Amino acid sequence: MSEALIELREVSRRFGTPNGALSRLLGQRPAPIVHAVDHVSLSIRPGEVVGLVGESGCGKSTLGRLAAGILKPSDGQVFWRGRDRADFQAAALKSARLGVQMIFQDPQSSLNPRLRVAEIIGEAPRVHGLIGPEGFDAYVDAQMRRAGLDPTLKRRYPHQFSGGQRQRIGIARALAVQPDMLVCDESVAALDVSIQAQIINLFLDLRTELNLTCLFISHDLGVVEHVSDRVAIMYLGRIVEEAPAEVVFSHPNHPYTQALLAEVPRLENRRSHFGAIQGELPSPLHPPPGCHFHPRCPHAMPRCKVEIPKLREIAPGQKSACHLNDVA
Amino acid sequence: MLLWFLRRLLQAMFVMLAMSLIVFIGLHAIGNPVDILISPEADQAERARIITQLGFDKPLWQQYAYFLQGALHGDLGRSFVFNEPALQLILQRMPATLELAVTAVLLSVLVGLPLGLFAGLYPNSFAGRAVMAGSILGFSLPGFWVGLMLIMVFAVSLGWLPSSGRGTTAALFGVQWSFLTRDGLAHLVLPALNLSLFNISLVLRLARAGVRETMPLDYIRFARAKGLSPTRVVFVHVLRNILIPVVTVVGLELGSTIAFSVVTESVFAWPGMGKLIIDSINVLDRPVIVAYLMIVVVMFVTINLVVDLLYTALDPRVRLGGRA
Amino acid sequence: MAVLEKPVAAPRARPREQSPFARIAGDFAQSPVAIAGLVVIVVIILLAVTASLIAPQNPYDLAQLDIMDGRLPPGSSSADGLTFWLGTDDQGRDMLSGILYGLRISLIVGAGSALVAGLVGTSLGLTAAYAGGRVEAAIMRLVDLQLSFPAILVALMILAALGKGVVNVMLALVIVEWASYARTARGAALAERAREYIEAAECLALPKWRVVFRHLLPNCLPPLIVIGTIQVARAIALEATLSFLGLGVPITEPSLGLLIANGYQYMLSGKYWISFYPGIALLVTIMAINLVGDQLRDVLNPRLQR
Amino acid sequence: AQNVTVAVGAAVGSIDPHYYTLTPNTSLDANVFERLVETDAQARPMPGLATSWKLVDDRTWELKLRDASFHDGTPFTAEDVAYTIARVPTVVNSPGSFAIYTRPITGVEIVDAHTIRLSTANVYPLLPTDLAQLFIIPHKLGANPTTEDFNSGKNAIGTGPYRFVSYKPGDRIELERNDGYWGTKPAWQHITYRMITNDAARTAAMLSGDVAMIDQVPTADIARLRADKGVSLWETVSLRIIYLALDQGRDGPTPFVTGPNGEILAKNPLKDLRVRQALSIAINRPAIVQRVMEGAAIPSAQFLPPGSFSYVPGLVPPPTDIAKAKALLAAAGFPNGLKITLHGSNDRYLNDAKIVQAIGQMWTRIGVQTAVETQPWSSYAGHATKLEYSVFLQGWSISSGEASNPLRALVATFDAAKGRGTVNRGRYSNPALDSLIDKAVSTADDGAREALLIQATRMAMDDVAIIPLHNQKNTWATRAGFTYVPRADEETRAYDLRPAN
Amino acid sequence: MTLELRDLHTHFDTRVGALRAVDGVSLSVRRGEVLGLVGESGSGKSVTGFSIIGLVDPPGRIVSGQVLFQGRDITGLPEPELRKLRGNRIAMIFQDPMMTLNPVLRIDTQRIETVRAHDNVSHVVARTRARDALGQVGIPSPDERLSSYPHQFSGGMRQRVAIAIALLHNPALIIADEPTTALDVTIQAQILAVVQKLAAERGTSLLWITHDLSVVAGLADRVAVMYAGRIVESGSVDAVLDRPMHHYTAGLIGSVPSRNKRGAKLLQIPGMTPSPLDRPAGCAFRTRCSAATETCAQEPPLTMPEPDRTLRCFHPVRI
Ligand SMILES: Nc1ncnc2c1ncn2[C@@H]1O[C@H](COP(=O)(O)OP(=O)(O)OP(=O)(O)O)[C@@H](O)[C@H]1O
Ligand SMILES: Nc1ncnc2c1ncn2[C@@H]1O[C@H](COP(=O)(O)OP(=O)(O)OP(=O)(O)O)[C@@H](O)[C@H]1O
Ligand SMILES: [Mg+2]
Ligand SMILES: [Mg+2]
Repeated sequence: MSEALIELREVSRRFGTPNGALSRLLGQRPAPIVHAVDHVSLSIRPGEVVGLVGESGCGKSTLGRLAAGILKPSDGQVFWRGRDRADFQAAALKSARLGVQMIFQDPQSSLNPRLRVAEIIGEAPRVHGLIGPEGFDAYVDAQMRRAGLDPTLKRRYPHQFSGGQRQRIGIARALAVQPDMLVCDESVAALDVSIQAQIINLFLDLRTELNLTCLFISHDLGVVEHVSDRVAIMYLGRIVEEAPAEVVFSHPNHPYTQALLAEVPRLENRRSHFGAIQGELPSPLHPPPGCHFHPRCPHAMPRCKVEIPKLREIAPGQKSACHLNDVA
Repeated sequence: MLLWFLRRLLQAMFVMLAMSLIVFIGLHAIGNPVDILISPEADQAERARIITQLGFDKPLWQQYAYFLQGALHGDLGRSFVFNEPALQLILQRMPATLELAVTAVLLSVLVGLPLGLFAGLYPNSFAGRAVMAGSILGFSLPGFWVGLMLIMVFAVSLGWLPSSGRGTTAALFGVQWSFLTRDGLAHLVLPALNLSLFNISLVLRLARAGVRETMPLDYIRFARAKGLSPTRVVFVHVLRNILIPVVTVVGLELGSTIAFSVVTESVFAWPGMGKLIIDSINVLDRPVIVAYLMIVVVMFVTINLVVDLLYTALDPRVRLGGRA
Repeated sequence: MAVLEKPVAAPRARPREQSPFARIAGDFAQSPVAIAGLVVIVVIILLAVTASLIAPQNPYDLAQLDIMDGRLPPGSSSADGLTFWLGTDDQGRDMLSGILYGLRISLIVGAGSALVAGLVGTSLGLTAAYAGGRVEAAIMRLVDLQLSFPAILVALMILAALGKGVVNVMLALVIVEWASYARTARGAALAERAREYIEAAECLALPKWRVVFRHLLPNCLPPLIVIGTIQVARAIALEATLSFLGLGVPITEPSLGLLIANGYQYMLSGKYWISFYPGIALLVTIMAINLVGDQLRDVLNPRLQR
Repeated sequence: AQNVTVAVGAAVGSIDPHYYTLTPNTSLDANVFERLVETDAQARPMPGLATSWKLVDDRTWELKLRDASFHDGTPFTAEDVAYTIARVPTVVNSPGSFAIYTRPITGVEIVDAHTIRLSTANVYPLLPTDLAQLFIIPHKLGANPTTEDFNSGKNAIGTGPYRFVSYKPGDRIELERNDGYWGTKPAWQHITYRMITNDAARTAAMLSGDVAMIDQVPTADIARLRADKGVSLWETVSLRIIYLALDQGRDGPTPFVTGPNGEILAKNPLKDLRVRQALSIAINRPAIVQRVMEGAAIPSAQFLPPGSFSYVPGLVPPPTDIAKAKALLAAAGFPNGLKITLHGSNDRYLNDAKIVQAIGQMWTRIGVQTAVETQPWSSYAGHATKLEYSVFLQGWSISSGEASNPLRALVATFDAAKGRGTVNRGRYSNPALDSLIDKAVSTADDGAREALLIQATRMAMDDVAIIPLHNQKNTWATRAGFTYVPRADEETRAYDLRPAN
Repeated sequence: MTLELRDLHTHFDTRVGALRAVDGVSLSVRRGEVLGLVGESGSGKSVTGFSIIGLVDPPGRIVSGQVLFQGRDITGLPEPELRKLRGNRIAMIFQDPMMTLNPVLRIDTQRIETVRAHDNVSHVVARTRARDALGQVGIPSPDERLSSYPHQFSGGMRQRVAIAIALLHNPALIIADEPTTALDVTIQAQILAVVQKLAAERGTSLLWITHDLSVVAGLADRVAVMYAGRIVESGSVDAVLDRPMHHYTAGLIGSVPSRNKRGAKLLQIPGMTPSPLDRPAGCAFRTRCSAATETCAQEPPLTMPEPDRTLRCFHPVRI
């Protein structure tokens, strides 16, 4: 196992609820806390693509933002190339931050509508001195071409592009600062099937070309299965299972993973009988105690209600957090 | 709740403190009340006597300290002109202003909201555009001018309404109100209209913008897809939504309407606080000005509180604290 | 079928190289009323700028006035043959000249104070939104304080402390107005701040000031521009009110507002022109500004964009 | 009609007749309370609660009191007079104390219920004039009656033709006829005094018939009201003089007068009589009266209007003479004129801002480039009091109706100890004039005193101590069918309003 | 036949010209049948749905064609008549469950008003009916839930509430415009289960709009593929998904990840969807089609290569 490029060690991130009129009304009373990410450990080796799957609101994006350094963890540490990111000093911090870039879910809102494409892509390299003023145009052209965009369009504004092209602009912007790692936060979710295929192909190309490390966040299991080396399954702020992709899709261990896989609609399954895990996604404001999944779990035991299961290695390379594994 | 209330109170106190300080310094900059107040007939000895009596011989900071001392005991000083407690003077005049301002705000909602709905529902119709253009009149003509026009048309030429002043009043809860009598109402109409013109435009514009933003939303389409009548869609689904910004803004405007009814009150000889304050400013009657501003601050804070509560009542979403 | 060799061409129907400005201008041109408003504004500005060249009289020069020409109805002529097309005021000032010069002052006062208040208020509002915490609380309390302070008192204090004059009137208006900009800017910035492009900029480790002024600010401009057009109008009207209360610009250099205020007392006596014509000029000006502002608001509102 | 509404243009601030020497207050009080000495419409003394007064010796006055009774039925006696005189100086916080009128009185002696003797320290011929300012209140109010109790009506007990009913500050005062009044019965059962301070609103109230009478008719509306058949106008020349004060206190440069190119002058040109004369004769007073005041004033060259005690016969405004003014300036060493900033208030006197502008026009024609600056009284007054201006507009209401008052207040040398020159804000000083004034005020004989006052007035005016502009006229408007007696002292009395015929 | 569209054209008048959002759509839905309508974003699926219930707002309008509902043409019906159908005989469910319910009105208000819009019943009766419908979509303890506000529900629950509202009057046709796109797989499965049961038990017809082929595969009986405002291919699910005849359909199926080798590049359709303002004449797909020839510049006719199957293509995919 080569050394991890990035390692999240027991990171947590909590949010207070936004300051609405009522919470103002309630004043100083301790604001409800969301444990968006709850003691999560995850390490990613150079060149690896890790898929992160989970229901909406389970904390995938927050984890991605923690990895990208946009958010600071409330607890825990993030190690970048073996060093705690909290210890970095100014210049090193900057290069560490540039080392991980994020590609956002919504190609519309992640581009500043008032900047031209060339500025969007070229601003950061210029500001950080990666290129001088004279090399600007050539550099931007190269970045655009690499992302599959026609450089003659660089004087346009984001709104003049289609969704797929906008996502390419986002990719070009991220790659322009020559990162080692990308966090792709549902980067294809907003796109059409046919465009989605184009963007996934672009990722696959870039990955081989630049040997990029990737944290690939998605709730589309099909896509994750296709691109990832390793997959982590998240439920309400915690990672419940983590294993190489083939293992997860062939031998899911955690009941949640199993349910998830059972319900993925597939082209092959005609007139299938849908009958889902019952129960609603619990509110992250008031997560159930013990194992978060127990209210919906068909195998729940009394112990699940009180004790948080640990994420343990249950087979080589496969980790799962479920008390059932102790029983078996 | 209590904590929140205390915090609001603290904020209000802070603002009041800052306000009183600014007023002391500001009024000092404007001029010396002595020069204006003291009767010109008075000779130098008489002047000196009054100056000491009113404490103007002391340095400003000392006068301020005295004021603070009094304020802590609920005494905001006595008016130089009226020789009555400043607070009492203002409270005496408050019902008149409140009544005027509340009527004006009501009027602005009653007139502005329907017009705004109309203009929003038919943005391209001639009438819709005309309403919008007309609404500009509401804030482009100086209030004093419009006020006089109203008097000229409705009182002098047509003789329908009295030209100025407050009419017969009747007591309610121990306070004199004019909206309880016919004569009082007649006197109220013109000044309230004058004062509400700006707010009518404001509400109208807000309502229109709200309709324009709400109409294309999915839930309005869904309501229509359910087969609801247009009336229900507009007056239940759309209206409930646009009421939220309207209430917020109208609430805040009620505060400024009260605070700035000065011009209307002077044009219509309306015996409210606004008239008192402008007269007091003219003679630098400091205790009255300070007390007035204190009350305005308290009023602002109270109104903000009520608006917040109303907001919570109107928009169930804020209960969770998460405004999308 | 590799994409890399063949960059995707843009969809053909998209108009070429259209900047947001060009688009806004295009959309703006949709409304003939707004265009008319814009034309009126341009004409008014031209009239104001060239007032000294086209006005029959210099209404600010006491030597050119004669009270014996005072309060003449429109169309009368003076002893030395000057025709007063819109009549004269009580000082024998030609109303037409007075309006032209007054327009200039009103526009300078209105636009100037709105601009300065806009700059100050916007910076404070953005700072509040971006910095959050104590800074935000302090700035917003200041806004509250300002909003509960009667404009007239502010103006009186400023004018008393600094004396009369156009600049001081503007200063007073700035102090009265900045708070609404700060509020608006903060509101807009709070909404924009949550957008992902701000996160993207932070992720790219761009300096803070750059994020605020290059990314945040331009996107908060639309509501500010709209507030701005309204505030220009409000400032002009407020200046008129200050004049009415004797706190406006110097009496010998009347603005539109002061002309109206001066004519106010002649309204009942039938000498309508002293107040009426400046009133019309003020109305037309503010109407035009607001028509343009209304259209701008619709054009700048992304939700209403086609 | 038994109910009549009167609109006044200035707010009544207090019902306490001894709180503030302010015309709006005294004007209202005059309906409820009475004074020992009253004044007629032309401000000449006449019997009030005192039927007669005479000097028993140089320094002692004896007054015979009328048989009258207060609103509550208690008879009016000498005790009430003594009580009133004692109370006046004790009113706290009074910014305009009536004590200036009682201070000369050093002794009070009640001879009998209807006779009282007042003694003064010096010879003081003006005592009756002072007493004409003093409202009598009943002694049964006891020690330290408060202003609030007057406002609430508890203490508002006088002997006047109307009794007080209610007071709504800033709005209205209701009065009821006093049926036990000793004099001619008032015409109206019920009077409502409304305060409409906004000029246009007041005129509108008149035009719309909401009120039967207004005071302070705005000059702009006089023509219109005069043309209206439903309205009658009543006017009289006022005791208020509008004048320009000139800084003569500074020897060196005065702040707002410079050479024609803005150069600072070593010497204060206003100290040169020729300059003052030039400025005065440059002003076309009839034009101001006619165009700015719309006839509601008379051009003036002295303090008092014709017909007053101590009016200087033949002292009329100099004819406007631009050539002569220029010549005088040149003679004074300013052939190219001067540059002056003329200051004025804009909310204090009738048309004050317009007057200074008009003067600005006129001075420009003699080569004095004039800038005009106006301010609200609240800040103007302070600057004027601190003597910060060079040439500035002032007004003075001559409450006593004779020249000693303006002479002492406006042109006598400023002297705090002697209480002289209290509003001499130009700091004009002329010892000869001072002694003349001193002599006049201690001359008991009316004829001799008038001669002295005339002499003093002439001296001040010849020296252009101030530049008088005009005497205002006071104008009232009533609906047709009423008559009113216009008063020179600006007081609005419901008593003087009667049905025509 | 519950619904039949005949050559429907819906256009939007824009500044730059008429935008042909729906450009000759013909399709039919039988009683109790689920028809999946798939296609790229912007291909006109939603506009087709809105055209059916007459909710195309200006500047849009139905230019020509017929909407036959239970045999009756409803395109020209006056608004009050249409309103009688809407929510009653034809119901619609929208894509975003967060946005379909009015956030400031209580759930029961929004449901009761729907009952009372079509049936003149008392408030109490309406309330009971509303509650029963909630139970049908599997919301536990509907009594308590009725008086909540939408924000107190999760997305899945809201979508079920919306479906429950659609069910209130036992409609003959439900138009579902991507109702599960915003939801998670587990919640999506719950919704699909409800819908499936419904079609089976009540004979309600469903027009299920989506761009997710996998969902269509699991749910629908027949599928219609839309491209650039037209139906390019339709037929039974098995036939179309297993043996696509239009090149666009084939490309779409080919780009689904599970059809490709793991980690390998996906098959993809080259190029972009043409702008609806500026479509190539003839077959709109020809610029991206590998089999395109000059013939394709002609309008491809609607053919019926197999029973119960339609196609618009000159060069169908050969299997
Ligand atoms: N800035 C924030 N302030 C407060 N709460 C937040 C914030 N960001 C995220 N949360 C909360 O944290 C939880 C996890 O959010 P996150 O965006 O990471 O979820 P996600 O898995 O990415 O969901 P999705 O699939 O919808 O994007 C949610 O409950 C969300 O409401
Ligand atoms: N109100 C409108 N004004 C102008 N054009 C519109 C309007 N509504 C839809 N369109 C256009 O009509 C075309 C079809 O839109 P429609 O919403 O039906 O697409 P869709 O297939 O439902 O796409 P998606 O999968 O993104 O929902 C699009 O090009 C769209 O831009
Ligand atoms: Mg996310
Ligand atoms: Mg759609």
